[in-house]
Amino acid sequence: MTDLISMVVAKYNYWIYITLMMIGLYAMIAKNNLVKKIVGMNIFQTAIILFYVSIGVKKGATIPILEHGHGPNAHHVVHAVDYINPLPHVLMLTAIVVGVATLGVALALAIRIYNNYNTLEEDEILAQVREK
Amino acid sequence: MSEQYPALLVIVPLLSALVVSVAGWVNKRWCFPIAVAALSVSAWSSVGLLFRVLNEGVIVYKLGGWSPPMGIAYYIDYLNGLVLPVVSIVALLNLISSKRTVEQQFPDKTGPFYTLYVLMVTGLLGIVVTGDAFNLYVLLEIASLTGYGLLAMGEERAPLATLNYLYMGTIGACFYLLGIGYLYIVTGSLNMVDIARLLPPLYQSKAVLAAFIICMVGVWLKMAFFPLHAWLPNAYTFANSASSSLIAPLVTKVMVYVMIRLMLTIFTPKFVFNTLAVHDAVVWLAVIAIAMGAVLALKERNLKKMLTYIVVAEVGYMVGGAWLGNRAGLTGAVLHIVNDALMTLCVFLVVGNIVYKIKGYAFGDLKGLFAKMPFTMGAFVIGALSIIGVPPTCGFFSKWYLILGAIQAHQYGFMVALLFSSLINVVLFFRVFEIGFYEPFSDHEGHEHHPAVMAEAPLTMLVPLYVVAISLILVGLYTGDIVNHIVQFVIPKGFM
Amino acid sequence: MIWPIDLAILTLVVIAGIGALMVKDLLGAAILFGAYSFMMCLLWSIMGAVDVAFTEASVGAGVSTVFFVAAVFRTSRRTKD
Amino acid sequence: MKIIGLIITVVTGALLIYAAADFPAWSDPASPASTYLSPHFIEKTMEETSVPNIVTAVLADYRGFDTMFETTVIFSAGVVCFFLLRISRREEEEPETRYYRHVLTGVTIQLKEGYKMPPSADFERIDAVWTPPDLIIKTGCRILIPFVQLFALYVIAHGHHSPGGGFQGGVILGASVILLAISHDLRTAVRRMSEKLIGILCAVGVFIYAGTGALCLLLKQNFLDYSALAGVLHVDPITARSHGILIVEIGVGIAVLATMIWIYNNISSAGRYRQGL
Repeated sequence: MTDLISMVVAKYNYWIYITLMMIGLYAMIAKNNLVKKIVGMNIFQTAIILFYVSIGVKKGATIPILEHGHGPNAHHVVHAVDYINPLPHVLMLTAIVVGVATLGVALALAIRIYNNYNTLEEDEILAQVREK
Repeated sequence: MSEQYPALLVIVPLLSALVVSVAGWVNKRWCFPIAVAALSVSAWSSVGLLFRVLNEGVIVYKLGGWSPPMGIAYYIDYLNGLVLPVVSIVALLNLISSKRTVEQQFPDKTGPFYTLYVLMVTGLLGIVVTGDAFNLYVLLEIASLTGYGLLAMGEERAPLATLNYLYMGTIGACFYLLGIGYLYIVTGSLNMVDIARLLPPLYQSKAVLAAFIICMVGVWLKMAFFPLHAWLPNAYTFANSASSSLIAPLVTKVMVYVMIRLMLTIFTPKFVFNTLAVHDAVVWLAVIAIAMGAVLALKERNLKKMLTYIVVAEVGYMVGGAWLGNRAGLTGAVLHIVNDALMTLCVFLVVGNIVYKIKGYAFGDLKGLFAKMPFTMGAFVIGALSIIGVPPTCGFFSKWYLILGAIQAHQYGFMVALLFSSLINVVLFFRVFEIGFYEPFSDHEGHEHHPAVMAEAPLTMLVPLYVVAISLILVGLYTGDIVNHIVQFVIPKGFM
Repeated sequence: MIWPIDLAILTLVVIAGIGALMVKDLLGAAILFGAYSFMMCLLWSIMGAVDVAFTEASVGAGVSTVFFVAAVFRTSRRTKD
Repeated sequence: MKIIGLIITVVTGALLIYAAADFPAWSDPASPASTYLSPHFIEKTMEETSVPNIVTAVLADYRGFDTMFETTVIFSAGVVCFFLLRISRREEEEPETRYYRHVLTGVTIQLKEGYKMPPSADFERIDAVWTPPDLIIKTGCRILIPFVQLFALYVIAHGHHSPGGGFQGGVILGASVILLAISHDLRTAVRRMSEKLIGILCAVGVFIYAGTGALCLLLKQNFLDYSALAGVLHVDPITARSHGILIVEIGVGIAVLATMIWIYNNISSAGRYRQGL
């Protein structure tokens, strides 16, 4: 039992990311409103970004910007243990950009659909499609 | 210059997409020639690369001068050496063929259309050429985003179908990204070859297992493998014909390539077929995919939608072939990537020509079409025979290898599914021939014209169509050479 | 890392996320989504991912919310779920 | 659909929780992710690229190829929004009903069928859906916008030494113009930055990035190898890398600035630039 608790505590960031991802995924599949689905899609994407950022965290390390980069104290020895892993941050910058790009395209599509059917509810749209 | 081919392959279309976009604001007439020139350069470099791979073996190109795994590198081996020319040539032929359609459908927006078109080809070529798992994700998103834009311009229902595709595509891409994250957390690397080197001690890890499952589900979503295919038929049917004849031949095939790359390079066959040993289940899934695709196609009364279900069935062929886990099956799957891209292009170009002239693609619109558009329908017959799998067209040979692989692996269910789907294809296409050949042509008011006046598509649409149709036969005739010189080097050691 | 702050933000992230999906008004959903993004940005800056947090603050909490509001303005606020 | 969604979600969640058991402990300095590639980046970045912000160095140099396509993703999103939403010019040039408001008295005049009012200081053109102007908001935003833009330029230029860079700066610059559009109206913002200018700027921004890479190619190095620029910039190869990063960051900034405004314009007006949010 203590093992389980310590595991839950030790990796709580991972549990939060899984929770958020499940929320987002459920919303994308089960919600009826198109914009709500897009909100779910964004929550889903941010959850994955949270996961990547959690990979990069390192105990006892600081942000990945070198101190005294230039100037008289430059070229002192840099120890890898002092700085957080920068690679996941780089990847996630890209992922955030992809997220906002997808959001823009999805909203543009939603507006097109609204112009055609005058509603954003999926069941009402499908009813209109069936009538035609 | 030839040592820079890997860079030129992707960079030239990218730069010219930007130039096309500016040209769209200045003078629309420049867009098309620039796009054609760019894709010709890509096609040229991809063919050049294939010959370099044949002579020298695997090519590594370091981007930014950083050696992998620090930086990003391109790896061109026999597998993507074969797929690259297919992607670039299919895109080029479709671009030339669809000039008239684009001018007809988007007179004001040719600039953005060609920009998106060239960007999409850039994304697809990048996916095929890259050796970095995360870079693949970024390029996947380029190909998908531009694809959503292209597909959504069409009939009234196109935006809704595309939005569904967008949801599914985003879930798929995010799953892939998550899987790569799982691999990164246990190995610390993003380079495909490097991950493969670091993975063997970790084969028993639950994280690696989960990474494999998540990546596979993501890729299957993107390639519309049954039961994740629901988005595909509507998205492709309601789109404009220039876009659907680009996307239908290429996107699913490129995703099959990604799946084979994941199986062979990142996770290695040892993990996929020995440690996991779920290939029987996947092959059965492919059997269901083929059967369902064929049956659903039978139900359709609409040429374009029928073809989209055939695309779903063909995805089942390739996934099943790759998961048979033997030499003949994998050969068949790789060959089928090439053949199916050409076959699908052929039939979708025909649909494009029909839509251009008749403005419809339901079975009722096809009456008397053999008299009205004899050359277009002639090419359709060649494409249809190839999809059915009649020798000497190329479709026969890949199907032959797939059936051979199924027998060797004792997967008789897969063999039966292949034969069943060929039979259904015969029914499907001969029904279309019958309508086109025997029923008299009638226009939309129902007035019968007898005899029908010939109204063939313009020459710019017919020439690319015939290039494709003839290449179907040529690829079929030279199948032996392709297998002996290229495909057999794709097969990993230890495959029987 | 100060764990009470961490825990409070984590809870708020989940609440804002669920709230954005539950609220029966799309404009409210857009604003709650902005709050969700901003909480996420705080979480990442606690974890030392300053560049990512900066980007999320400007993109997720800023521009994305504006896009949502603009899209809702152009369509409708009504939603059944 | 709800039940299917619930099942899929639970299965996915269970798989992920099952896999999380084998992860290295959270924030463990000895995990593979922290010991395999990242020490090289942390220890060598300064000598190889002369950029103290490691994230910037990895973003624009070691993995510069990713970032180039990231910019392309944004660019294609802008083009897609334009392609999907923008109403064609021919349709928009149909005669329209215009509304003018007399500034002093607040009287609104409606002109039908394409009649225009000669430009004068007494009348201002307004949207069909008109909200009264708020003096506080308008003035506040007008004061705020220059400072926002100044900060954005600082973020782009100082990306080598502090968090930030082309992307964040570009978004903030774009947001300043969006703020103008929200506080005044879309027409004011479009007058400042016309659609054609935005469309060209998007492409130019990405072109600066990809063109820098292609320039390296012409100078007989691999694509995006900024050390090839040493001869052009008259500096040593390591400083050339640092300068190369700055150049591409500026390109990213321009592309993102223009694209954000473009997407906003198209979404907020649903493709009809005459009236927007």
